[in-house]
Amino acid sequence: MAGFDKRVSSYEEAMEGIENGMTVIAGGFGLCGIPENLIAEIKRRGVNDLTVVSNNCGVDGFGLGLLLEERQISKILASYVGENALFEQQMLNDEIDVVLTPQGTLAEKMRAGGAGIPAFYTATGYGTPIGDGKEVREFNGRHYILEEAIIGDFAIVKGWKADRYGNVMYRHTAQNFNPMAATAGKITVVEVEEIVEPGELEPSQIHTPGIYVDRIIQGTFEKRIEKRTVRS
Amino acid sequence: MAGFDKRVSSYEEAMEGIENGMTVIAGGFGLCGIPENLIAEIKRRGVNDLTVVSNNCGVDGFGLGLLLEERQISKILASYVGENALFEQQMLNDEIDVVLTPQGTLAEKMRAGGAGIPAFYTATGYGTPIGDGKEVREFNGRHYILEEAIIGDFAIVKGWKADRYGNVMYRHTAQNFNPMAATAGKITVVEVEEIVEPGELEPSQIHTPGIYVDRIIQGTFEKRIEKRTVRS
Amino acid sequence: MALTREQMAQRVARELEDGFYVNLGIGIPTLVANYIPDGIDVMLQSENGLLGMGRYPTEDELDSDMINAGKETVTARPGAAIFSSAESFAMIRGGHVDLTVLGAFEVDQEGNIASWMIPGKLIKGMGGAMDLVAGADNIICTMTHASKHGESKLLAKCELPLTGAGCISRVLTDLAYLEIKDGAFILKERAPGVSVEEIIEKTAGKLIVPDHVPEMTFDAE
Amino acid sequence: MALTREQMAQRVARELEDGFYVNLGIGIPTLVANYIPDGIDVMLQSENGLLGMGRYPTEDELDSDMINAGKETVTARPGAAIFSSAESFAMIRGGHVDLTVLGAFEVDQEGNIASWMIPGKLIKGMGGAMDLVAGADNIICTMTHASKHGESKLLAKCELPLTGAGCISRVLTDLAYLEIKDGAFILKERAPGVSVEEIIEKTAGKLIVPDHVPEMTFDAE
Repeated sequence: MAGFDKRVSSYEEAMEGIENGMTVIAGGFGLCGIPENLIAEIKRRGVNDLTVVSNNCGVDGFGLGLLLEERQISKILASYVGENALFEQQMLNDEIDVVLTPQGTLAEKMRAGGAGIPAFYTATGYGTPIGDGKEVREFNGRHYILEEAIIGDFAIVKGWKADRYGNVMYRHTAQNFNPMAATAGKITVVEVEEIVEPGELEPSQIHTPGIYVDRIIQGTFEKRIEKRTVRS
Repeated sequence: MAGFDKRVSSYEEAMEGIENGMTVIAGGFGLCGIPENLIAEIKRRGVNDLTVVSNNCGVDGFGLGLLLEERQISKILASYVGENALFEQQMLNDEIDVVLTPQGTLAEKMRAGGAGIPAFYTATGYGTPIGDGKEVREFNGRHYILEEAIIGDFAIVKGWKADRYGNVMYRHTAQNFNPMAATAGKITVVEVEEIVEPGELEPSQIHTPGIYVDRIIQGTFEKRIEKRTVRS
Repeated sequence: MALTREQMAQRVARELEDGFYVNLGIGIPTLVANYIPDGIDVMLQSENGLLGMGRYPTEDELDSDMINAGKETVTARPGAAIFSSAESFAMIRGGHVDLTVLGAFEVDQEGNIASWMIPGKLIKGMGGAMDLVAGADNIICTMTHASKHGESKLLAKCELPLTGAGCISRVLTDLAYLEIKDGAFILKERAPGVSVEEIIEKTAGKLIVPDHVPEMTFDAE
Repeated sequence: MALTREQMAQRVARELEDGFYVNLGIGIPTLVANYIPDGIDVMLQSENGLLGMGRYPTEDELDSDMINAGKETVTARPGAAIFSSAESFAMIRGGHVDLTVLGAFEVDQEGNIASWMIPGKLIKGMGGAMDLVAGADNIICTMTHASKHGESKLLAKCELPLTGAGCISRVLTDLAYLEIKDGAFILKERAPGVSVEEIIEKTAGKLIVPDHVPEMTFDAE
């Protein structure tokens, strides 16, 4: 069964092949469900001129913020880039090219990339700066803009449980962008909290079928909380 | 909690409001996962001139075949209409307008309808009769055709377990077209084998979130097998 | 007297109906959840993939894998569903959310809204706001009627970059509740003790004032 | 001697590689699953939403909710995944399936395929075939080389309505294994005892015949 055993034994092996100038699609929302160790490995490798596709860009000193610190990112597609002072600075200095993309459009662009849909129409952003230069088309009396799919050289994903075939389940709202990211990488790497035996995951409850996944690694996670809100 | 209690107590109530000339999107693949009692109720009501969107059209005497018998369907979008002698006859006699639609395109048209995507591009059908009259467009050197979303006046869906909020899980390959159908009805009716208490379904394992569902009913099912293949 | 943030949330909460799926934006909209009327149940949608958002967690319940769109730790109520961002925005863009409440910098008499970007100042991004306004046909905008310097935020035409075009039909400000229709704001209610004249003065867009403009009432707390 | 259906399946099975995700169409392609070489593991995708299709069920395992794309009752192997039709065709259309094997009425030297419709005869529909040929860049077409009346099915240009345009690069017939490239069929192997002359005679499209065309070999069974 070597053919479907996608486990790799080190983070170095997990990110083997990543090169300067590549496009990396990352799962996660805020700091929730981010592939924190895969990001750290990208930092360690020192590759640069990366295009990153991710809803957010981490915070100073954690998540994708690590790659900002090292000036490894030259372009980012994201819906929200607040909460990161270094990011602001690089954006204002034009050190980084920021393509702000509505959150739903970003999710759909990833899904489309994985699903062989090269482009789709959406009302989101019509009549706003996001629609500038994009084709506008009317369907049933309403205006929509054309948005194109995204594919990454790498997709980096954070799962909860997986089997060695690469079938993945996500935990609670750490799911977010991860399932779409997983479909849209030429090479998809998933890090998880636990690797279980094939058959332990109920087939109809698998969020990401293994066909999308190239490499899988078990890691340990800090899972930092961005806004700790509790009631007494 | 009356507001989210979507249970109805009879099949009559479940299909209340269906009228002649309406579009009905149905889940199911072959005879697997079909909303058999909702179909029977449509037959009972005798509404006609229906447009049906479904991968298949049942068999003689079961599933959507019942509506063919009663001449209730005037148009159907489907990918495969074999296994049904009556259907062949009605098609050859031009009694029914058949819009053959590739299976993946059909699934995606339903999903798009539910997801506010009015149209998308796909390579499926380019250069074939399915592409005739449709816009062709090139992305990255490949040709794609434009396909539009589908929305139904009613969507009829077969689930396994649901809670009264309309959260639904499907069983095994009875999932098939049901989740997309559920999103694409102006009124979505789901019949299930069991209704459980809210909280019994693990939130991240729900296939169809209740927001898509208007009515839910518990039924009993024949679940006929189309091709019984066993090994000894 | 201009409404407090709490009063604004209270007034918006009166627009809730039993069985509504509701998306509440950050700020005043979030407070609406505290004023859901008795006998009414609503299901809160959080666009990071949670339908049926519950209360903040206790220390024991705290879970880094359970957050809302504001990145706050939350809980899920019984009967909640959790899903991907693509599914979440399928719901939103597909018009399945019954009511969206969100803040704005400006709205105009054509129903345009500007809420995400002030050129020259920091641009944090639109997050899910553009999808929410494009997908919902039932949006309430909450905002102050005018800036600290007295400049109206209810304009003939938005000056800031838009979040969405022609998508807003209801606005609650600290001074008034208004509807937008046929290229005009229609004054429906005024804050307690706020005069129609003050509202007219602070509304730059076309304003239609009916003969009678009822005053909002709030229970003493 | 022309290949039997079983030999055709055996020959196709040699194209399988360890770790391949494979979609097998109805007919001869289905038989391929019986000839998976030792030491090679493949995962069968069934387009109704099953990745990791297993054997037919025993009487005890029989379950009306577990079928394949041919509507036959099947089982799922350990490590299988089950999903919606939209997800299934996302995989297919997105090019994630490594190998697709399907039958055809005709193929032509441009890689066009006709497999779903014979005008005037019954039209059963294309099912998932159009998605499969549009999504895969790795397709093997299995078919008889010529009709019962000796008419070639390997044409300069397909005469029947197409299933897909320019998408076929490998064809296994009962007489030969061929590749399609730059507007021609290239004869790669011939069935045991079948002459190059017979293949030339029965191929209507442009055929390139290398100096040496090896004969396929099959183990005695």
